[in-house]
Amino acid sequence: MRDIRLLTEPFYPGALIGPFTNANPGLGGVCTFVGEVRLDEGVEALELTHYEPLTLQGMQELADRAFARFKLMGLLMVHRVGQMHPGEPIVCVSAAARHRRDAIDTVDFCMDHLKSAAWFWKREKRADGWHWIEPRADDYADLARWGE
Amino acid sequence: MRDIRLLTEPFYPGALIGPFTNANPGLGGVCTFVGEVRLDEGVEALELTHYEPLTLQGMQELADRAFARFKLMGLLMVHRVGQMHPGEPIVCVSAAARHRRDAIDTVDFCMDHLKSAAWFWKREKRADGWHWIEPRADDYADLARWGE
Amino acid sequence: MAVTILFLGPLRDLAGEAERQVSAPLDWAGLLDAVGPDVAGQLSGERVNVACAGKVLADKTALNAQDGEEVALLPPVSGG
Amino acid sequence: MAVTILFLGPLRDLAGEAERQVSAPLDWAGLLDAVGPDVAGQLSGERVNVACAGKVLADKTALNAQDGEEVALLPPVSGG
Repeated sequence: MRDIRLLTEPFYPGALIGPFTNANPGLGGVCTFVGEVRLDEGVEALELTHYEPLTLQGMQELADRAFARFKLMGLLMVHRVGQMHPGEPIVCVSAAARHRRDAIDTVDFCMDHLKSAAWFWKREKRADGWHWIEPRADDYADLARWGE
Repeated sequence: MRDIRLLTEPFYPGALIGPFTNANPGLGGVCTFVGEVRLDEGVEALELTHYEPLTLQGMQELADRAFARFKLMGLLMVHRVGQMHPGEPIVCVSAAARHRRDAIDTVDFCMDHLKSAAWFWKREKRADGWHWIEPRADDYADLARWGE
Repeated sequence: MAVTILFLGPLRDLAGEAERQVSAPLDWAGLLDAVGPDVAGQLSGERVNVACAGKVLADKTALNAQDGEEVALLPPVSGG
Repeated sequence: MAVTILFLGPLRDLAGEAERQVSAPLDWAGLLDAVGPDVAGQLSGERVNVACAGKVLADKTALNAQDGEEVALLPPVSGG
């Protein structure tokens, strides 16, 4: 079961995970990561833009690689675009597998790629206006772990 | 926010995660792992026993170590005991942090320890009766990764 | 009063019972004696721990259980 | 008809506009010319990718955009 989406409106991860889990009967474990707009001092809003012809297709290709690399039963990958406020979910990745290692590693793998190797651009609004955000050095180091 | 529980009755992880997430305002990410009784051919039921004076206290100590090792905001760790059937949740670990690496690694760390270094004993019922289950070699290898 | 020996997990099957009362005090030699040869064999291995009065013993051979205390025999665990 | 150049992410601020129409065909030299020195400077770096007609170019200097095609300038990304 594969469910890859780009959303332009707020979403509630809990409403996705129940049906996703039920759609993968026989599983041994489900790992889920939900990223939210962090409450950072002075940050009023976050905006994610994308490039429509590439972004969703890139997420599908990322899912292909996850299925090729791990023993997966199902993968849910949902990413917001548009303007968001602290506390709002940005991204939700959920992986169902027979064994926990595959479920956890898949989420780790997909998040590292969504963070610094998917077609999104992020900026945050502070009192003095909008500022573009690049991945941190840690994010690139995390990505490099997968030896691709 | 720390919520560590041993449960003797079935539970619904979705009902725990929403309140847990809300109890950690300002977070950047929440990682959750839910382990269920896997549908394995011939397995009719699973039973987990524990030793009351040690088990919950051991989970609290595991939580202490997770808080000492990772930059965590909150940790939820819920483990079933008693008799369960395929599809029923056994364990739910959820970690809230400012950064995803801490949330994901905490779940990984706690699951490895719950699997092969916590005071639980697992057996499964097949047509020919009950069989005790020991951790797989992979489980011990996973545990060794933390270099403790 | 006495010492209660608890057989956890697979040791319960090996012992054929969940617990046994023996007279206090109970030391390591007394424990090996009390549990029968099958369980004693397991107990001598590194992978079986012993708790006394709710604490896992760092050195199980130093067991010294008093009246009313519980001695739990803890085989290799498996959770999650 | 023409080629549309799209400025994504921070390149939009640098260009001062979201897109620009230029006459077809458009090659690498023509692109550098068309986007102005600031964006051209960024574009020459390794970290900026170029997509043409919905495909990321393996070698952006081989750009050859035809009438009606869209050329997207893709700076370093940041999601999640």
